[in-house]
Amino acid sequence: MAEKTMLEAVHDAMFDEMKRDPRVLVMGEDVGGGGVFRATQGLSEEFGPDRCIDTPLAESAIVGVAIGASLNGIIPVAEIQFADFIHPAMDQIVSEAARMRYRSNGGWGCPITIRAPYGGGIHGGPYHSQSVEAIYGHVPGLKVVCVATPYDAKGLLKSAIRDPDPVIFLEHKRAYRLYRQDVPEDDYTVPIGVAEVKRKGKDITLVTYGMMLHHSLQAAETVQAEDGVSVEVIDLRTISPLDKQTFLKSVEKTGKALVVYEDNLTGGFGAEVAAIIAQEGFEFLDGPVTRIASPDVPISPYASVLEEFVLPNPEKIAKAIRELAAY
Amino acid sequence: MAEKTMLEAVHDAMFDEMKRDPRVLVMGEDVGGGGVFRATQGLSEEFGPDRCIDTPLAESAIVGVAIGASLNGIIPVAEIQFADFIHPAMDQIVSEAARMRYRSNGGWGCPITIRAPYGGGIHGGPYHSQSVEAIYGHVPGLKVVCVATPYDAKGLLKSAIRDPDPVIFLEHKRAYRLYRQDVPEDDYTVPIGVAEVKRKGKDITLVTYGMMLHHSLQAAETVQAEDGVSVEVIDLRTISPLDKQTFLKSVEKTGKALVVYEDNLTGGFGAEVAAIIAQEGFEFLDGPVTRIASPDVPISPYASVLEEFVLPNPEKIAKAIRELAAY
Amino acid sequence: MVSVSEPPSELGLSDDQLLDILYKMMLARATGQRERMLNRMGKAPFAVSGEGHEATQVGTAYALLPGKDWVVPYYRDIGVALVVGQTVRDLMLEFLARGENVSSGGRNMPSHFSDPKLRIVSGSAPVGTQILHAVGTAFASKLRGLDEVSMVWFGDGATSEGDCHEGMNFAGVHKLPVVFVCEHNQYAISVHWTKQMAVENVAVRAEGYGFPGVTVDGNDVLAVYRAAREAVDRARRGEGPTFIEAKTYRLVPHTSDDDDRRYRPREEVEEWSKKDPIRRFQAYLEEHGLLDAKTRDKLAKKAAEEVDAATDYAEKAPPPDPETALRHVFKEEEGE
Amino acid sequence: MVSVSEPPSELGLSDDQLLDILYKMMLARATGQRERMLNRMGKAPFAVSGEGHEATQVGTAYALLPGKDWVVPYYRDIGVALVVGQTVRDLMLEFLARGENVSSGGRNMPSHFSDPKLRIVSGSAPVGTQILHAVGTAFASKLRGLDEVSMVWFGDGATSEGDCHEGMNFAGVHKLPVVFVCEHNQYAISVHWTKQMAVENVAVRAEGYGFPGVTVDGNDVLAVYRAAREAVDRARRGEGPTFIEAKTYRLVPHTSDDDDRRYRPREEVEEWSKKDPIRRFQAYLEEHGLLDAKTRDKLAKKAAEEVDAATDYAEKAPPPDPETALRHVFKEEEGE
Ligand SMILES: Cc1ncc(C[n+]2csc(CCOP(=O)(O)OP(=O)(O)O)c2C)c(N)n1
Ligand SMILES: Cc1ncc(C[n+]2csc(CCOP(=O)(O)OP(=O)(O)O)c2C)c(N)n1
Ligand SMILES: [Mg+2]
Ligand SMILES: [Mg+2]
Repeated sequence: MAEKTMLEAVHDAMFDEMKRDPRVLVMGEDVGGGGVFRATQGLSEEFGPDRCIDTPLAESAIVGVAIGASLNGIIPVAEIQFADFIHPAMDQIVSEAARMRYRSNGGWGCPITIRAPYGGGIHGGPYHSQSVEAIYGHVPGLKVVCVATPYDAKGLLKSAIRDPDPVIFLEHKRAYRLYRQDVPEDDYTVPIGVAEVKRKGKDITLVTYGMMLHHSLQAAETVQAEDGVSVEVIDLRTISPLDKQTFLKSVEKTGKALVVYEDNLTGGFGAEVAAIIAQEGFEFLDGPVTRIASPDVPISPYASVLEEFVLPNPEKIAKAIRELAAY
Repeated sequence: MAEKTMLEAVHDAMFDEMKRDPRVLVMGEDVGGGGVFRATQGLSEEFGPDRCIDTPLAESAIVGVAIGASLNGIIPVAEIQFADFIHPAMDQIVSEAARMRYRSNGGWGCPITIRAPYGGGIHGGPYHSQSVEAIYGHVPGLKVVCVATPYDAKGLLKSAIRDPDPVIFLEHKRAYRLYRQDVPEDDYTVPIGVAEVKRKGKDITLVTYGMMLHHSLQAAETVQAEDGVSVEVIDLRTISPLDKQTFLKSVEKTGKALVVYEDNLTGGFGAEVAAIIAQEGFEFLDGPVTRIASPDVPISPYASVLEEFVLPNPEKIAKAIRELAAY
Repeated sequence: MVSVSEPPSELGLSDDQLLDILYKMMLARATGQRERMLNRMGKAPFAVSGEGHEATQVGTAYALLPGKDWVVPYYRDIGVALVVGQTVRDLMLEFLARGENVSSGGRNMPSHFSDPKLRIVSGSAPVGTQILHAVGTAFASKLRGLDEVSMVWFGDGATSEGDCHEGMNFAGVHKLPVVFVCEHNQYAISVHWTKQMAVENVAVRAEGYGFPGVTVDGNDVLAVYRAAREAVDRARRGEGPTFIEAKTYRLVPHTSDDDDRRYRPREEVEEWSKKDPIRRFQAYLEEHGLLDAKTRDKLAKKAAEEVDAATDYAEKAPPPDPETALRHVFKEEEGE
Repeated sequence: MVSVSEPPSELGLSDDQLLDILYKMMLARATGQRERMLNRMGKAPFAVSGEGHEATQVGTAYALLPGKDWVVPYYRDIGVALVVGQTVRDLMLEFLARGENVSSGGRNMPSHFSDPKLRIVSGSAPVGTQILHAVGTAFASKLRGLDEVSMVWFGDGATSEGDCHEGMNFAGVHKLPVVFVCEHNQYAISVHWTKQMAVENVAVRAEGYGFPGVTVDGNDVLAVYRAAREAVDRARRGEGPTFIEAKTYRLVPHTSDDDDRRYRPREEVEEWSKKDPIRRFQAYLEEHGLLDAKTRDKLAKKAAEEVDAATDYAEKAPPPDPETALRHVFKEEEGE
């Protein structure tokens, strides 16, 4: 077993799947030369330029062509260079990929994976920092994965590529090279739609995903050490389909729920998590279902001081934990 | 005062604003001939084809050109023929219109209104029935209005046109000709960002908007008559900025909250309303924050039996009210 | 405009095929007419047909190998669906949103054709999106080394959408085996083509993508067929895409929700009725001694009977089970 | 390709203007170089410059009436910003994300120019979206009867986006006073233009929208200026849009995040370095007796000083107040 970054894990998953299944190919802007993050490094050399395809600069085409190709025996992994640039492909994703199976009564399927690096904290300004999971997590017919660790990234990307339905696969940019983790060389998958308790605790249930997982774990350590508050940290990993049992079970135990996400507060996916807890976990609750997220401004302004002001971080999360614990 | 349908009220608001301010113009597909719903009927004749402009069939262009024109002294009211076809304009709306002011530090503003008929229950199938408010209600820099009555439609559309920032103005298609209501001929506005209690009640707070307002009012009458349950029905009217005080105040009184929306349950805008109640109204709650919405399938399949199965209606709402009342 | 004047034999079509072409045109017309009638009778909330487009639809689709080539139509393409193998019964089941219908089981609006075994790709309503899907199926054919051709149909209005550009550009760069068919009926609902584009022939755009564009008389079924045939052959030879602009006219309103008197002068509709592609092809066949009044009436009767039988069947077929509304959002496990 | 060989007087530019053009090119170069240096020193997380594009940027922008015409640049357009009136200080304040910067107060990435009083429209990062904004400003000019011209700049890669098509089509239909400038530097990051389009000259697409397209040597500032001048005059006369394709090359990596050695052979970069537009224009001016070594050095020194002073100022300027992150999401009330 080797230690890998999340970026390497993403690369390896594509490499393995292309090796395993000749129908799998990668397409997107600059992927042929390895991609701007180097996630597709070497794929063109290994599998030839016909399986690692530099497309024209046109996101709607990337997705729309992938859809068509997937109807004809290809399993495309389409890369959107930054999640911020997925919007021109919105119609193809929502009207087409997500509904192909439903509208044809199961006649056609659309086994595509759309990878997109997302998230802030990297001085990317308002066009290289966005979170887009709430948009797609709301669309029936799409599966949406938000990975934050090397192990999960490899296992979930393999599941996504093998999935018979369209998967939006969001990789948090700041987690790309954050740390290394043991990642098996062997074939393994992590199932789509299953959350994981990343830290056990008994006082508060903290539900999160993406980069906020790491900030939350750090905050949990801090409050454990400084305040003796024990926080259970749940990594959703997939936001659609949503594994609500895992967090409801935890809230049943702790009685308190904190939902942490990086996206704008209003209408972010954490609202859905909070709403489920407020309905289905109501009887367990000993305190308000609390949300920590970015304020409702474009994420994120470029200047460091502004970006830091906007994004949630371990301190802000720890503060919220303390307040909720004291409730 | 004349009795008007909501469709007529929408028409009149545009007519009046075009009369009042020569900078206002209407643009979109087929608007010159009156539009597929006849909302722009006669505007071309009255104000000339240069102020009621048939555009090419290209939604991104409709919005993008409107943005540019708005920077140069024009106040465009852009029509998207059906909200289902707004997705190709997603990038222009989210990346451009919504952020023009923020990214230029207040230097530029983008005073456009984007009108789009939305919603189901009209045998429109999955491409003439969608609700899109959750997508845009999540985007900082946009105001989002969802109207359901003639009076509000006229007053809010005038506010939208006069607003210095981009407004997504969603008109529920099924409410277009639902009934007539007294609508003043005189100039009046309804402020953006203010909810209205459309029915007073004391046992349950029902928060809704759009066509579901009418279904909810009907359900409220039924349970009042049949079960003696008194429901306070709040019409959000605007979902962004969201007037949370009005519903929180009501929940403080009733202790129970039911959120009703037509869109898919998961990640619909009602999740945000429920999440706010679960956090800021937690102390008032005597029961689970309950949501009634469409299941997570494309809204809506075409066949009547399927459409009826999917969409919330007065019976489904009444059932939920009874259950919550009995909690 | 390319127009056909030579004898039919030059086109490599047998007499039977010529009559079959005529029959498919008549059948498409009869089906569309029936659907509009059923709509007016209140039996279906919506109807959209391609009356007037039959030469364009049948002429292009006829150049394909059904079951092998990829068919990516839009909502007006009853004629296409029939040529590549859908039956009127399929169409009527779809029109009346019956559970049995192969296209969508009552989920999609009528005339949103789909049939996996015929390689008819399920379509949506957003105009122009299907263009990219056809580029995608063609891309897969090329990558997989298969000599399939993809053909995609769309209107003049659709050419304004970004997806049309992105699709043509992608196809040009990769020299894909795809044929773009623009059914140029001069209006996008009420919007005249002169408000849609500043060029007389939109086919000239193909040059900007590195492949040929041709403009044909879309009411001349053999001219259309010849252009399609050349394009399909070219594609199959690996020489890349072709854009075919077929100038035609819809003889009826845009859909059952439309009143075309608002925007089309009656004289214009009159004028084009005289150019009716079916009557025109009949006259041509008669001229060449391939059709007489008796055969024509026989074909008309046969079409009417086929439509009657299909309508009867579909009217009796049950609507979908309401609970099916929840199915097929994702792939179901076997046996689910 | 159109290329200029005639004496400068033919272009209607005074000697002072010619030297000013050279100076703006040198200043753009010096600014870009300084920004990249500051980035390497760790003083800014990101830099993107237009080194190599100076002839294209300065030559086109020089045809505009600053403050009257609408300027819709993209992230590479330091040269455009300087010609229409931004100062190096403005650029450095933006580059270092200082609170005082007029473009965005530290919110947008560097080189996302904006200046309402100069009519420079604030840009975003999504490629090609600004094309529609320029069509919109031009549309407003036409509707309002104002003789303003809008000019918009973008790369070769941007031509693949749907928005580029939709914008050109809209402009063609409405015959708008807009000039499209494609800075064709042959790459979109690492993707060579041959994977972006199947035509030698993308300017041919203009014909499909009903207006002229011209291809010019983008390293020949006077050829560029002449093409831009004609396009601007045409637009101002109400004759509609023009598409200008300027073939050029970026001499440096795409941005500070890019390593162009991965995809560009060093020989190719070498080759293009020899065609450096600044040295080329200097040689031209020397040939025509309008520049000598002394003046050239003086201009270089002046540019360096201007950049130094701007850098000093900007480095001392404070970052934005963190709380300002919450402002200007919507219009603020007066006095807020
Ligand atoms: C993206 C999108 N925008 C708008 C519509 C509404 N609409 C349906 S058909 C149509 C006109 C299409 O015209 P054209 O492409 O010429 O095809 P035709 O109907 O004339 O055959 C419009 C505007 C739509 N379906 N999709
Ligand atoms: C919609 C979108 N997709 C992808 C990107 C990432 N990206 C930034 S610049 C660029 C290449 C642009 O190439 P070109 O238009 O030729 O301009 P150049 O940088 O060469 O001047 C890409 C792909 C983006 N900014 N926007
Ligand atoms: Mg048409
Ligand atoms: Mg380039």
